[in-house]
Amino acid sequence: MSTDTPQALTAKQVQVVSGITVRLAGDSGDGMQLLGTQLTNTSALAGNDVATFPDFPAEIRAPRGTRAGVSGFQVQFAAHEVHTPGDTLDALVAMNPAALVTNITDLRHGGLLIVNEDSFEDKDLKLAALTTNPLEEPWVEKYRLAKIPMTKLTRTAVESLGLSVKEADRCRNFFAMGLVYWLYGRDMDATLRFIQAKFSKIPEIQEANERALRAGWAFGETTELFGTTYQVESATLPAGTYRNIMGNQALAWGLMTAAHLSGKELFYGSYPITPASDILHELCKYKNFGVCTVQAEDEIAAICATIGAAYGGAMGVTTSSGPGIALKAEAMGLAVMIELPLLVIDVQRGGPSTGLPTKTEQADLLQLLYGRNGEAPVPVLAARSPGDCFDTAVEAWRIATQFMVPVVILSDGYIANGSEPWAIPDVGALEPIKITHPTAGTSGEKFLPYSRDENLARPWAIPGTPELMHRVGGLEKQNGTGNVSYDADNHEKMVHIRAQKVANISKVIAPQEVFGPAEGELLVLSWGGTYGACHTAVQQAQNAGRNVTHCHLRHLNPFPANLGQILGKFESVLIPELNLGQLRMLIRAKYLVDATGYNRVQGKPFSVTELVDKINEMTTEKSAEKALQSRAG
Amino acid sequence: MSTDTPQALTAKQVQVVSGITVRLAGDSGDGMQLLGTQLTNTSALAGNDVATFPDFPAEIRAPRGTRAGVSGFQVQFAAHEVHTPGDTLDALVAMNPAALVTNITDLRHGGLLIVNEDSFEDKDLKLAALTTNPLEEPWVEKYRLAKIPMTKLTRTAVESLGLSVKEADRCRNFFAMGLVYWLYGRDMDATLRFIQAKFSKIPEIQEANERALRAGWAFGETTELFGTTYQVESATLPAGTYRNIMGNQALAWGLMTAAHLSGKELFYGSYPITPASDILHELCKYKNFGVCTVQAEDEIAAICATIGAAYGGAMGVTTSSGPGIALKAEAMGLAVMIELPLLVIDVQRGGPSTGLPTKTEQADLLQLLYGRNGEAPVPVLAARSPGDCFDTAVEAWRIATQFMVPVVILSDGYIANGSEPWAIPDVGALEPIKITHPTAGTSGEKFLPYSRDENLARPWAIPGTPELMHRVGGLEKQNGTGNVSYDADNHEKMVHIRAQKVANISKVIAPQEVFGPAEGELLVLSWGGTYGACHTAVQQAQNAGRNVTHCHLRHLNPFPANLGQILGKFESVLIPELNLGQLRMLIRAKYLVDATGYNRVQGKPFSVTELVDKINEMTTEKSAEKALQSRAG
Amino acid sequence: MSTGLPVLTATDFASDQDIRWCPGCGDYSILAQMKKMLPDLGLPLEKIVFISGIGCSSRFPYYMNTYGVHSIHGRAPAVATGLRVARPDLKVFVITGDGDSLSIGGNHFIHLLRRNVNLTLVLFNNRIYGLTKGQYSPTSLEGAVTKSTPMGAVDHPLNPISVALGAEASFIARSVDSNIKHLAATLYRAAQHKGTSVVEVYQNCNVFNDGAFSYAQDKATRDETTMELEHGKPMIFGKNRDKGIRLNGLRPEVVSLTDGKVSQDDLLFHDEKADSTLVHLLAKMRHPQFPEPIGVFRDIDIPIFEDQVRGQIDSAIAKRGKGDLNKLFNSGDTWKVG
Amino acid sequence: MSTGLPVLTATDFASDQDIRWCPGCGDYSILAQMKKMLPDLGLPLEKIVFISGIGCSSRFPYYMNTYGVHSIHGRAPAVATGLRVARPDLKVFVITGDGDSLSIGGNHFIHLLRRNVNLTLVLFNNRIYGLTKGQYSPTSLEGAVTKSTPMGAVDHPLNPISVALGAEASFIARSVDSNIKHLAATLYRAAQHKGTSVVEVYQNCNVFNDGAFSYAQDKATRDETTMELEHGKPMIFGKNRDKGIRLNGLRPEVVSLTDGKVSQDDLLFHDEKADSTLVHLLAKMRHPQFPEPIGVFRDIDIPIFEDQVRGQIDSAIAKRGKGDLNKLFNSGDTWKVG
Ligand SMILES: Cc1ncc(C[n+]2csc(CCOP(=O)(O)OP(=O)(O)O)c2C)c(N)n1
Ligand SMILES: Cc1ncc(C[n+]2csc(CCOP(=O)(O)OP(=O)(O)O)c2C)c(N)n1
Ligand code: SF4
Ligand code: SF4
Ligand SMILES: [Mg+2]
Ligand SMILES: [Mg+2]
Repeated sequence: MSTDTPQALTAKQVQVVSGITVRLAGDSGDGMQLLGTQLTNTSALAGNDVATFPDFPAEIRAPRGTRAGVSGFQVQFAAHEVHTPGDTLDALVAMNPAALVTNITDLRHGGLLIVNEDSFEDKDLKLAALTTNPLEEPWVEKYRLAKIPMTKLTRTAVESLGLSVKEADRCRNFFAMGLVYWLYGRDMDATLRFIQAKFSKIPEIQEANERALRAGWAFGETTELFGTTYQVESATLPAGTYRNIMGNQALAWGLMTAAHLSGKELFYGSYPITPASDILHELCKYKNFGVCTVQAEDEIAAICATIGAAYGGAMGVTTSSGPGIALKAEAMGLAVMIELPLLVIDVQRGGPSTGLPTKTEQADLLQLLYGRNGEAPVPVLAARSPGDCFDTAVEAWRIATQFMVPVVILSDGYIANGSEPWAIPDVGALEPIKITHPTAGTSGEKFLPYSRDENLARPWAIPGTPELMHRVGGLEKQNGTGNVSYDADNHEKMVHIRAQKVANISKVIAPQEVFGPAEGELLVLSWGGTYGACHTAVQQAQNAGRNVTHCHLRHLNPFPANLGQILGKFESVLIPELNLGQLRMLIRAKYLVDATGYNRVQGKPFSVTELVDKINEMTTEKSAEKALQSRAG
Repeated sequence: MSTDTPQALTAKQVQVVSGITVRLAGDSGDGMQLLGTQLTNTSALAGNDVATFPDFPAEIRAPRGTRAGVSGFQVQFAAHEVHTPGDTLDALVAMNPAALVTNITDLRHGGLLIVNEDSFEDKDLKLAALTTNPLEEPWVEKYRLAKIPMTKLTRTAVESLGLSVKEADRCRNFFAMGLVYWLYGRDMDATLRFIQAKFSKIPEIQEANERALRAGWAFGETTELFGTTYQVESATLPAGTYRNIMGNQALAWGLMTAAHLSGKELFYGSYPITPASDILHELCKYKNFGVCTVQAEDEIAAICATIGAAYGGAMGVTTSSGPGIALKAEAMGLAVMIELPLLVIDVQRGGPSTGLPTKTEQADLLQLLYGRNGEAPVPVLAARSPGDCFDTAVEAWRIATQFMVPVVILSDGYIANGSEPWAIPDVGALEPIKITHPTAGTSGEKFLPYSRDENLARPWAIPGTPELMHRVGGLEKQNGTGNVSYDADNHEKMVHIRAQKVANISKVIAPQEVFGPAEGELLVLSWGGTYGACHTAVQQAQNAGRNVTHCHLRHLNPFPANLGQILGKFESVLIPELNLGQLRMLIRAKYLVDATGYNRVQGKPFSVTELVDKINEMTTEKSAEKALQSRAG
Repeated sequence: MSTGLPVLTATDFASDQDIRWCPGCGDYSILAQMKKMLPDLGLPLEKIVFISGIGCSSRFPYYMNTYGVHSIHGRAPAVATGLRVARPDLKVFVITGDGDSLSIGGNHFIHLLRRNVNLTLVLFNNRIYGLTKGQYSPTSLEGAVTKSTPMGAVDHPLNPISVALGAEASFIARSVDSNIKHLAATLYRAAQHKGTSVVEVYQNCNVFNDGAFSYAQDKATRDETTMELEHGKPMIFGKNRDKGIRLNGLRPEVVSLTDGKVSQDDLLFHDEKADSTLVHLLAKMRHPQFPEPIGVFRDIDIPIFEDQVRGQIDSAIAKRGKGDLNKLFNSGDTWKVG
Repeated sequence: MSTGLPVLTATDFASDQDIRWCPGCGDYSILAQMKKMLPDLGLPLEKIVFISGIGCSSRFPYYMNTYGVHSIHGRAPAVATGLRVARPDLKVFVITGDGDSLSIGGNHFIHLLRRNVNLTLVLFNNRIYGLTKGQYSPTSLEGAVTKSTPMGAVDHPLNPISVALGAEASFIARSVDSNIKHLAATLYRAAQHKGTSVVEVYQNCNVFNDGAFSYAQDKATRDETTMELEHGKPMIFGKNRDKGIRLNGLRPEVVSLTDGKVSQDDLLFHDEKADSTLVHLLAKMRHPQFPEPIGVFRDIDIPIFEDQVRGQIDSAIAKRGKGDLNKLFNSGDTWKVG
């Protein structure tokens, strides 16, 4: 939004804005996540581009009204492409004092502050560890405050239904929702449909929520409180059919699609852990797609079961987060040794140790690359956004089967729980994944389970195949026969084969692309879930005339073949990461490039602003026209 | 030895040589390891410097007479300092055909080949998968072959004792021993003492072994077979009392000494695994030193028990090898988070996965540095030789307690089972390790378990201390209070504190020293068990006038503060490693030095020759006088 | 038992951290009874250590004003074993959940028991994974519909008492979160035991598995659905103590005490010291066929791991004298140079 | 059972790898009996998979001319579970040692059993860690002097049968390496069972724990020290079948059949389908107080994990039809652009 100074709330007017960032904050019990999802879907349906950032406490139900119990959901919806949930808020809805004080600093000056004034009584203040009422603090002046007795209004709205007070108050969130919908000219239909579906079994609750929603809308319309409503035109996304999708959901769907494309059954072995569990929850719904999910006794059993299934010829997938991935290390080494295709997915969270389970971070990269005994190389891919999880899953399985190697996918808590519009692919149009299992008699002579094809991949012979009986295991294998071998030269040969096999992947992956000039002052090199912030920051800097280019990696191992050339074309390289510089170390070691790191480890995504500042610091004003030239040329 | 052409075996003569390399090879059942140890001790007692290399099959008792069942023990004893067991053999004792064919290629041309001809019958050849008798092959001509009917001679020697044939034949190895002792003018006393001690309970066996030993000696003296005996003068080691020591033994003793110096009880939690198990076997002998050993149900339990003991105030130590270390990853992360002193020791073996359990390798370095979720830095030290394991253990505990951090020690199968003379320290003269546990009331205000001293170490308050009750755990901690905290800034602060704490260690460790000129053409940078080969190779190259310097690291994390300067002073850097270039990656990343790697992954130590060749390849002839100059200056 | 120490009260055991369990969670009552019981042990705060794994239940140590370790998932028994061996002077409690102790931690659980480490383990059994928001656990019943088993769980549940018995546990008990008197008494008995004492507590997760144990919790039904075990007493239950358990071959059977056919002497008598066969039989009595026994199933004395570990150290010192490093280093073959 | 297949012999099951066990190791005889028994299953070589962990015993798969996985230490049950769920058409054997299955692998062992995955697990119990050269194992007896326990082991040993029972195993048996007829017959029974069948085999490690089971191996003593269980038959043992087991309350006791006081009908009769209480009681009969039961302790039919997992898939398809990804992706709220 343009204006930055509080404006009087007088006669209604519609203001067209390019984008809006709203955060809904309340008690974890208040259903803020649900509201956020509704606002997201509705905005997406309205044709906006959207990006979201749910942020909830580690506790299941932290004590009501306390700061620890605050749950928030941030949405940016816009008439242009958005890749982040937004840095600062245009509007904050705070359902109680704790929600207010823990979120207010993100509201821009002049931003709209909507509170439920009924929940600002002394007991509420006490729960939020406040001695004074923030609504009476001088600093609220900086915002456009709308105090609304949501509890009372909701109770009246549902009065005639004879609900208990507790039940009635549970409808408050939909009152707030209705108000927000009115404020931003959102269509209530989708949410009404949702309410009908969700509460079909309890008609009076369904009715109550509908009334609350409408009451909120009506309140906006009738009250004098709001001078302006806002309108966000629909964004011009590429043509296609869209839906809103969350990262873990896209990952699950991508895995199902990869199985389908390769004509394989999906065997999924996992052990619950935040923020990866939702992949299990999603996949176990789709038994009629032939998806086989096993909740194992621990992460070690989960990956071992997956290895067993892979030996049997299934598409084996296991997922976890940092601490659980650590437990899989030994078995990953086995998978490397027996050269079976397998996917190991790490949805990263704040570490080390149990760390910050519900916060995001990128600090598991080196663990996945090196966290095994001996030389045990595996390919590593990282998804960059919720929707990208789908494509990454499909490509990972393509690589795993083509090279007979376990493949790692890195996601993180931010994209796992975040959502964005997703152009629905036509599954029939996707390229199939060809897999051939050798059969008896194809060759006269003895079967060699560790013979090699042009990719150095060994044949995937599966039990049940006559004449191809063979044994695999963790002891070093003789190349060709696969027999146990302690031979010095064979061991060295096998170590090189396993390394070369992974290195060869760079021949089949697409050359790395960049956004911006192919050479120049500054290259911003990023990977994984920071794509949105880095891309937006580079775009803004470019528009401000800075000579900066963005290069975002999906492939962390091996690197794309042309990465070295790209790096060589820039005066300096900036590597922003949500860790202490893990990709940076790899880049420096491999290319001897003195890359600069921009590192934050705060359990939350980058803000676009901080990255723009860093880019400005590393580029020169005058470079403006340079930038333009190279864009022209 | 000087000569390289076969010489007739005629009239006896004593030839003084500067060093001898012998390998004893036979069935794993034949007690070759025992013979090797005896020859080693005896030579050490004779004042030689010695280095050994035992090499045995992974199987407990591989099938008799087969190649897989061959067990070998190599010793180099010399009148000068030796750091390796030697590249090529001056003499090979082969007790059967399998031992002959699997070892012969290491015997230098003109070398002495002693075989037990009684064990070269058809059935023996068949077991060794031979169709012809190697003793009749033309290539034996290249060696000085001594065919001796050891079986018959031994049987006659023990005849009158009325042993079973099986028992009698078991004495064969001592016959061979006696012959070797005679050949190299070794004193039989130590071995006679050993026999008396070992078989005191079975007098006739004791008698039989003694007779066999003496018979072997007598045979050498009387037979015409050997024209020459060899004499190796005693080496001039620094003054002191010496004993022969193996790596795992030195590690165990170092741990006991560190406990003693810090006034702590040694709690050792472990789970057996080759080649680390002998540390457990050694430590469990010393209960009267207050050593507490617990064989846990697995490696995870082992380290967790160690963490529990450390929380209780004990000196906690856990050991394993690659696969077991992988299992400890998650718990190591916990130790990092709760900031307790702890030692985690990895005796590396061939990997990945189960790999080559009895072979040596250096491929776990990156696992120990990065194999944990999140940013979880730990100091890493590596021992360079059997005796050095002692000092490394003591220094590691010093660091762990000074900085309140789990510390990693890397050893490997080669130094763990190898042995060398060790100058016995006077424990009373070693610097004590000061540890203070806070007590109640030292300060009036509330106890802060995560407060920091000048090293950023937190106080080690132990249960039982009044008023200092506190809880630790794997969730992120608030600096100072140690309370659970999901605060963004605190998390970032703690991540940096944990990293800085480890970085600070470079302030207390000794500056890195180099062997050779402080600047010049080539720096050979090595770490861990390759010290001997690298040092010897550099020494030989220097003597041949090459401008080369050796820098051997004990500290892999953090690096010594002056390492950067050292690297900067050389035209090129060579990093030899028994892996695919792990230290090399770290050096390139940190110092942006284009270091070259020399990498072998064959499950065995470097040969000096291959390293000398590489050094020659990387240095220039003419550099000779340059080298001398800078040595002069 | 009386000591010279200042007498403590439940509140002395409360830490300054606010409790983060869901309102209505059964964990609150277990915490309350633990705090109520602890003063009776007559131990100072600093001599007590609570060690837990990961899970809602495992947050427990943060709420106790004692020493504590909130370790990693499933490993608390191992951490506790190390602590006890190093510090036999401390009173150690292990707090764990059904997933923590029987899923990822099952192996450490049985090895703790076979070693008979002297500590008290409280297993919060809510038959669900609480902290990760509602997946089935090894104690979830067959057919349980959870986030990870939309069509019902298919594996056969583990019975914590049977697993403990299979690992030769020396003390086994069961109680119910809402039965607070019984819970406090049972925790006290467990804390008094020398060796590993296991207490399974039926705990309600009102958010993800509400009412899993309502039959044993509701005052209305619990007298009929549970049976308090009393050492040396016949096995009687029912609101009017009108039913009993009789042995028929190797099978227990419910008999009425009102129809005059059966007298109390015909009933099975409880014996905490009996062969494990009795414990096995009691463990197999499940609702609704049988009243579920609560209280102490077994309480026998067998050697304690850490006592023996330290005993070996003491006798080694007694036999060989306190070790001297210089002596050790200079033993065997040595030689002088210079 | 007869199939159209070419009839196989023991030698067909031998791989081309030479065997690397110590001469005299009990593993040889188990391998021999396995090969002897397999043809009777009437399965082609390619339908059989041997999965093992790490240990001397776990080298087993390399010696079989079938499919096989020599996995990692303790994890074979998990690998096998995944394979069976993915490929229910295969006959799977798990080969494991006492350390592999009860030390590091204890948790996977009990979870395999509670799931009742359809496979046969053979536990080579030599009461020692063989491959790592002689440390004590969870089945080593108290006081066992080994490389890691010079003053004797102090923890109480686990009884594999009791642990299996604690995890509700549906088939439990025991045999002895040297008792080859009995061993072959027992392996065959196990292989026929539907569900997880556990066979504990007393195996001699003649290098590190020689004679651990000599009482049960020696022809001279074994009739007195072991008792062959026969379904539906009274429990009788002794060279002259002159002794039996009688129940006294919940306690078994050895009685003589010669002094005319006791008749066979007074004896305890074996029932493989009986309540677990009988199995428990048999498991507790240890040498020298009792003859140790060998043969099949228990053989009951309960639902099989992978059958149910796949059953849910089938019924989901039956109910909702085979899933269509395009339909799924386009379900719910979608919108068109352009
Ligand atoms: C290594 C590891 N795996 C998985 C998790 C995720 N996790 C935390 S608690 C838990 C299970 C909790 O269930 P339970 O032990 O029954 O405790 P409850 O929450 O029910 O009290 C899981 C799977 C973790 N923290 N660490
Ligand atoms: C993760 C891991 N830890 C430890 C080892 C070392 N190890 C191999 S086998 C074994 C135990 C063998 O004992 P058991 O299972 O009884 O088999 P046995 O050799 O007696 O047949 C151990 C500790 C290993 N290979 N991997
Ligand atoms: S989720 Fe369940 S167990 Fe966890 S705190 Fe809430 S009610 Fe208690
Ligand atoms: S060590 Fe023991 S178990 Fe292993 S092969 Fe030798 S005899 Fe058999
Ligand atoms: Mg639970
Ligand atoms: Mg064993």
